Amino acid sequence: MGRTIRIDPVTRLEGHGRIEIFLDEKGEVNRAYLQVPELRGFEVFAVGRPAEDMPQITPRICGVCPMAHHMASTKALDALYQVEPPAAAKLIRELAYNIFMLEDHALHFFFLGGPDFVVGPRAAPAERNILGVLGKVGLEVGKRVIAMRRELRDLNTFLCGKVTHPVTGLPGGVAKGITEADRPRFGEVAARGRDFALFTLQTFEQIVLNNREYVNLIVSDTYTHRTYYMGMVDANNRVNFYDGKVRVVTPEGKEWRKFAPADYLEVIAEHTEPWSYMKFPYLRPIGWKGFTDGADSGIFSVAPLARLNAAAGMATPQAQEAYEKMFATLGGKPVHHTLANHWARIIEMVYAAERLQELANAPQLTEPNIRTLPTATPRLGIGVVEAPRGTLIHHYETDARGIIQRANLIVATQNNAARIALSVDKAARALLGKEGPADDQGLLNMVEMAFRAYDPCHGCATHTLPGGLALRISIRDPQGKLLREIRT
Amino acid sequence: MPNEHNVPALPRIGVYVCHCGTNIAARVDVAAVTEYASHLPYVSVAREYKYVCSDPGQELIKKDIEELKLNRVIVASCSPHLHEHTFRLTTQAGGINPYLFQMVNIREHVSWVTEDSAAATAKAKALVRAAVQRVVFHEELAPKSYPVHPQVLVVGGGIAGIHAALTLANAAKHVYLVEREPSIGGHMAKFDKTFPTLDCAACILTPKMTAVKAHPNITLLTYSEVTRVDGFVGNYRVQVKRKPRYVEENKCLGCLECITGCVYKDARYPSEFELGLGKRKPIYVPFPQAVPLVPVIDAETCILFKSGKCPKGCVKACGDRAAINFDQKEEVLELEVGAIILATGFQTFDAGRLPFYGYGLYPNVYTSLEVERLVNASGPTGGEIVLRDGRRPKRVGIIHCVGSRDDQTNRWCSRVCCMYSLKLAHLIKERTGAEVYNFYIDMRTPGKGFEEFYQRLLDEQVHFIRGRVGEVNDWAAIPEEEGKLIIRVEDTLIGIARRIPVDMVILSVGLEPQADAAEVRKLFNITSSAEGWFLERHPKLAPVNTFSDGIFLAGCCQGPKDIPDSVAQAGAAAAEALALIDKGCVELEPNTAWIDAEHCSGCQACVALCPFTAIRFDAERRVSVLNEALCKGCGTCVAACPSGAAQQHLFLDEELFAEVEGVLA
Amino acid sequence: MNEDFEPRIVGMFCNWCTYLAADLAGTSRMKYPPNVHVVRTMCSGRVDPQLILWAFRCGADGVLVGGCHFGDCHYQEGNHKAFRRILLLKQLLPQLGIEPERLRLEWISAAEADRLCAVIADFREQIRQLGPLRAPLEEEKMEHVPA
Amino acid sequence: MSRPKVAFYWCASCGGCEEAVVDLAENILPVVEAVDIVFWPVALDFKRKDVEALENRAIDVAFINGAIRLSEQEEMAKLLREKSKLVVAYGTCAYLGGIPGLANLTDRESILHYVYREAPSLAANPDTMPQEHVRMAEDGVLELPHFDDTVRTLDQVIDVDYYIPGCPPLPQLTLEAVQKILKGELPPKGAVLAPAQALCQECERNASKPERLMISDIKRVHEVIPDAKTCLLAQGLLCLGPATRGGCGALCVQANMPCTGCFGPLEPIRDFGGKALSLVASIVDSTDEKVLRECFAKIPDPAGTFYRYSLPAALLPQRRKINAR
Repeated sequence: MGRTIRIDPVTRLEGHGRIEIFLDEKGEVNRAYLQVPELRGFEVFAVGRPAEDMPQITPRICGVCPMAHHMASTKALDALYQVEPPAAAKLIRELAYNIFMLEDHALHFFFLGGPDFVVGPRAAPAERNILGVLGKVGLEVGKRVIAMRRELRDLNTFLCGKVTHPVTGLPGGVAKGITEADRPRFGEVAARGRDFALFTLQTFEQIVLNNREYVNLIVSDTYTHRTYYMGMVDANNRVNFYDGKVRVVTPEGKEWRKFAPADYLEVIAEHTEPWSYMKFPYLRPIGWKGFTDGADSGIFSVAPLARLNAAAGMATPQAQEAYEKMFATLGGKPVHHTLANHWARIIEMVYAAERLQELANAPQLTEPNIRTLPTATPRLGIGVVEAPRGTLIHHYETDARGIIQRANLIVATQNNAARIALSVDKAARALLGKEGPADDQGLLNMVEMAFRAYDPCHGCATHTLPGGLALRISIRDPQGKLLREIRT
Repeated sequence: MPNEHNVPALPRIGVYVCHCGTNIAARVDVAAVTEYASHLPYVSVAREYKYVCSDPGQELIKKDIEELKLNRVIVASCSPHLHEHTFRLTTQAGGINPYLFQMVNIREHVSWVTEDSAAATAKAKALVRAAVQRVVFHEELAPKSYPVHPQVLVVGGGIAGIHAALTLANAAKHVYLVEREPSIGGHMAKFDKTFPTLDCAACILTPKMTAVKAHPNITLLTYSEVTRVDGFVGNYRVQVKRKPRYVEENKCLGCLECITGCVYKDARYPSEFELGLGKRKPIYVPFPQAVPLVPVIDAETCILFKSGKCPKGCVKACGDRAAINFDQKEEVLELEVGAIILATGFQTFDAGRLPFYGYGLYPNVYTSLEVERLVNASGPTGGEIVLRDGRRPKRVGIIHCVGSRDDQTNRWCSRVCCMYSLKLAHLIKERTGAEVYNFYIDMRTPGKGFEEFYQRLLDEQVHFIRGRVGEVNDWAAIPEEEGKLIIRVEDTLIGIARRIPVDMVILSVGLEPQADAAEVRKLFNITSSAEGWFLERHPKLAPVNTFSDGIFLAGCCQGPKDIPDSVAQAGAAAAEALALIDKGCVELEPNTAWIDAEHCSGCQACVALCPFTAIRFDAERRVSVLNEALCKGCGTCVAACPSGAAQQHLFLDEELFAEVEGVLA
Repeated sequence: MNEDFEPRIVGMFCNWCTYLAADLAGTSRMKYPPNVHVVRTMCSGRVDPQLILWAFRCGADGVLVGGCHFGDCHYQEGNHKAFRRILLLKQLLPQLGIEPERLRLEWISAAEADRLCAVIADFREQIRQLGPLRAPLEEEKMEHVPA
Repeated sequence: MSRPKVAFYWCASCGGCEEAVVDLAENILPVVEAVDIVFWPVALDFKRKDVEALENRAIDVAFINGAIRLSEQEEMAKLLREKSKLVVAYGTCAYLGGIPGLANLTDRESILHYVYREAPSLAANPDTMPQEHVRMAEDGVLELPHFDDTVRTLDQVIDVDYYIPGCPPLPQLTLEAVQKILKGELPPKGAVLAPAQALCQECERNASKPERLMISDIKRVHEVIPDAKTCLLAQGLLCLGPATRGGCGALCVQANMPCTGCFGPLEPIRDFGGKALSLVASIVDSTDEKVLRECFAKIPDPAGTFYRYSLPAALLPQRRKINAR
């Protein structure tokens, strides 16, 4: 009775998870669980370390988004020591940060999540990778992608010492400044970056939007959940990655809360399930109502789509244009279709690139004063940034010498954990339950797509060492007997 | 981490466990240790032997090296400080490099300090295993050889220093004799007669003193002190400070007219040499036979120095010899010597520390040294033994062991007090006919003619009362005691407390290390006993050597002794020094460090850390470079070197890590 | 405290002072516990912190470093360097769960055989109180902590 | 001849090492063409069974990054060892344990307790704790793997042929290493494929060192604005360059931050932390205990400072509990 199903492991995501799918008597999906099987305990071994080391220690949570952790940590130190970085230092940080966002989003689109669309969800596995992408878009474009990425990463190597893992963040500033001599280089790359982002947008529109099947897939109920959305915004409620307040909108798109990072505990709480090491954040005032969406459920979502949903718009022209186009195309704000994350991600690339140009031309960028030396006695510091994969929170408490006594980290992917669980379950039901070619690679890859769209990083999410094991999918009969288990 | 020991050519180790008669065997199960050793990795042969250091014992090793093709040797016996050298030579004689040897100390560190045989045996096994693991990494090394300076420095111009200096000078070696006082002679120059022969100290000392002055091979530096010593055996650099005496030695003829010419018509300042019993002028010689016979001007008391105004009678008296030079400045000499003999002597116990003996309280309580001056014909009273008021004492008490054999002060026996007390007793009785009482704890006369001398005094009706004196006071209890000092003592032979009224009390003070012995010890980088006496390398086998090669001991700086012993030891020290410098070169332990340019990070930490400036930074090659000749092998650069580029022969990381692992395995 | 626990102690003794004190203790037939196994270095300044950590790794329950009194170093200031290194090392040990008391630095001159004996006896007792170093590690590895 | 088969795998790592490979950028193409990548979970769809299907030693070289924390990681490492002619520990986590190795200062129990009982963002009075076996009412049993108290280096689990250090390794070093291996120019087994000398050798500030490299005070990075030209260690910042293998070109120092030692020790060193500690203690220029104590108070976390990347490889690789909780 229980059908045996061959499933490939979920690859091409940073970090690991595994999916347990239970079938019912009829062999249809009863419930699918996404489990994250490891825990590293950064918060625990952070205790006893000097706070000023955290910007270098925490990036090792994730080598894909080290800059996000570095920056959140550095901002937490500003708060901890109650220092305001000089203007130049802030500009340099935001510059480095947007370079990173642009580069990381590009990585995802072309190397990780993108292949699902670019090459196509039903393509053979050996195709669905960067090499496949190159095959589709052509080697020339491929080279351009690679060159762009290198240029961007070289800039951050210059700015931050190392691109993985950055070292220049200090409470009250940065260790290294920019001279007028350096400035032009940033301008040039920024310009190329903008062209590149727009090119990526075109590519996406050609390959995806011109393909009815893809669009249907995006808007299909399988990939749709009505949840709250969270993202950081500037004073005008525009998307901002580096600084601002955190805004939450309801499934209807109305502003529900707007809070300063320091107040995150009033809004966010974490729910624990016995079957996963990943904790599931939810909106504390609404409460945990189980794995269900809707306005009554505290489940919320972060990452590109959520950021665009949670904001009133983009702070740069081209991005704003693309922003409007997306919502127009997908039926107005908020968009609940998970797969739209890919589109939103590219729009953010455009914003990051445009913002780069502004920053590269900012007059104060090259001012020599890049450090404000801390004088206050440290106690508590909370720092928040928008990581590529969503809102990232670092929270440190120290003794008077600045030695960490308590640390709390809520990481982007983790904020999406509950919604990802919904997606996986729903996708599994929709795609596995029905009769159909049991071992259709593409079909099963679409299960993975359900959460690859979030570009999830379970390494971040549980602060575990990713790696441990890549995602494993088990199919069990109602008695829980293992019918099939596939893992890397 | 990739860090494997790389073992060189397959080792073949011979292990030799020594019984040392019963010294080791009585506590350690030597057979068991040998058996254990025989199963350790790379051990080709393990033997036990009664005395491995004996000829047959060493033969055994040589034979094995040749026949069993051993390339490593381990001897488990006594301290390496005793026999490491011996066995290295054995190893060499066997035909392999002497440094392919390792010594295990299972006597001093095991059998002699452990009661439990099982524990001792276990410990011995562990130490042997450690050596086996260590010796595997030993390298072939050659001792470093350096030429030695033929000159010798003798510090201290007492009888010991004088004798050592003359011995070496007579062997045609050049000697620098440094004495901090204006004249050589030391304590002996203060004595009248010497026990037990009663020959006159001056008569036997003065000739030697003048011989020193006259000797072409001796540079006499009086009124001088050693202020710095560095270098190493055979190559010491010594800095000597010469205090200005304001009379130029090379011009002065010793006519002493300057002293007569001094504006002060009579001597009014207490004479150091006379222990304050006599007086001197601001310009003076400590005593008539002083060597050199060159006056000293004491700036403290000289009116010219104090007021700037003085007719300068001394200068006039000196006339055209113009030896007097008020502008003389302190002078610093740099000497290079191959060997150093320390003969810095002793000081006498300060009787004031025992108030109940009344010294300093009652004028007629004297120390033995003061009395030496009183009985001395050239002393303040011209040899007249009189009390402070000039009266002749009718009854004299001599209290032995003052500041000796006493838990409150010094625990040791000063060795000479009994005999000099007897000597003084004899002289006093002879010259004054007074009744003399000796208060002693034990009468110690172990020496040639000593016991006979004691008998002689008994025959001379000198009184001997056995008992430690409780108190000296002047509280007369009966008329006979009026105006006398009462010595209260328990006569332990008849078991009653006694009061002995006397006119004069002599405190036979003991011998102590010099007040500045500790500084001198540090200056010369030698060790000393807890009491402060300089420590000989071995109490029996190396009694005049120190742990610093090339530095030897003579006389009382090493411990109380009488004149014959001091002189004998001085001769021994001279012989050791002679043996060292006559050879012309010294061989040093090749335990120097080196820096492997392969791994040197050029961080330069070692440069500042080296105490001997043996390391410099080669900016060209961006690595630190170590000068082996300057390296003394402390290894502190090795411990600090963050890249492991600095290493030390005989104490390689591999060797030490293997040894630590071995003692614990 | 386990009554029959006999600590394993490594002595790292300077050739010029503490090692000689140990020799003197021997020639003077003084008695002290056999727990200390001596490794000789030319100077306490040669004692590399790595060597101390190695000793603990190899199963030492305690390490006793013996050097010359300040001012007496055969090599001027080697003992000061040892002092600095061990001071900082003692700051590290607790983080690795090792009581700093297990590492002891003593200045013992060649003449102080009696002090050496006293120190060894005292150190042994102190380590006996602390208990074995390695054993707990082993046990911990085995014990399964229920989640 | 057929192209050499290459496998990449990650154990307990952050993914930074994979990025380092991707950072080969244009250079990745010739490499990709030159080799036949048979396994690379993070970037290509291949399955464990594909590896299991291979002959023993069929893979020419396997690059494994990340430390070992889980049984799965150990299994995978052993499988790859069996199937590969050469195994390269890629990156500092595989080589020395890396930052995750700091977990050896705590233990599983404390981690679980803090994360699910004490973390400030938990729901009020949290009662759930992840279980290794959970019976779900409707579905049966869900399992979570047991993870270990101890983080281990790769060579504590399998035999390793070469090491490529760095957190992450530099693309250039990676490329050189790969080319060496492809060309069959194999260095002695156990070699670390990076320069034999320390960072100072390639640091332009080395020339600025004073005559005597002694420091009178130690500074924490946030306390001072160091001069951008002179040696940071000489300025009292704990730059571990002298103890750290070179090869990165002193990137951190160029950014005016001290080296924290991610390339690990040089070949003769047995314990990076112990040696780095010895260096620092040695150059503090005081004989006064009080001064020294004040100075060392500026090193509030010796373990985290000197063993930041190498605790699992240290002589004492894990915290020992003095009194069990």
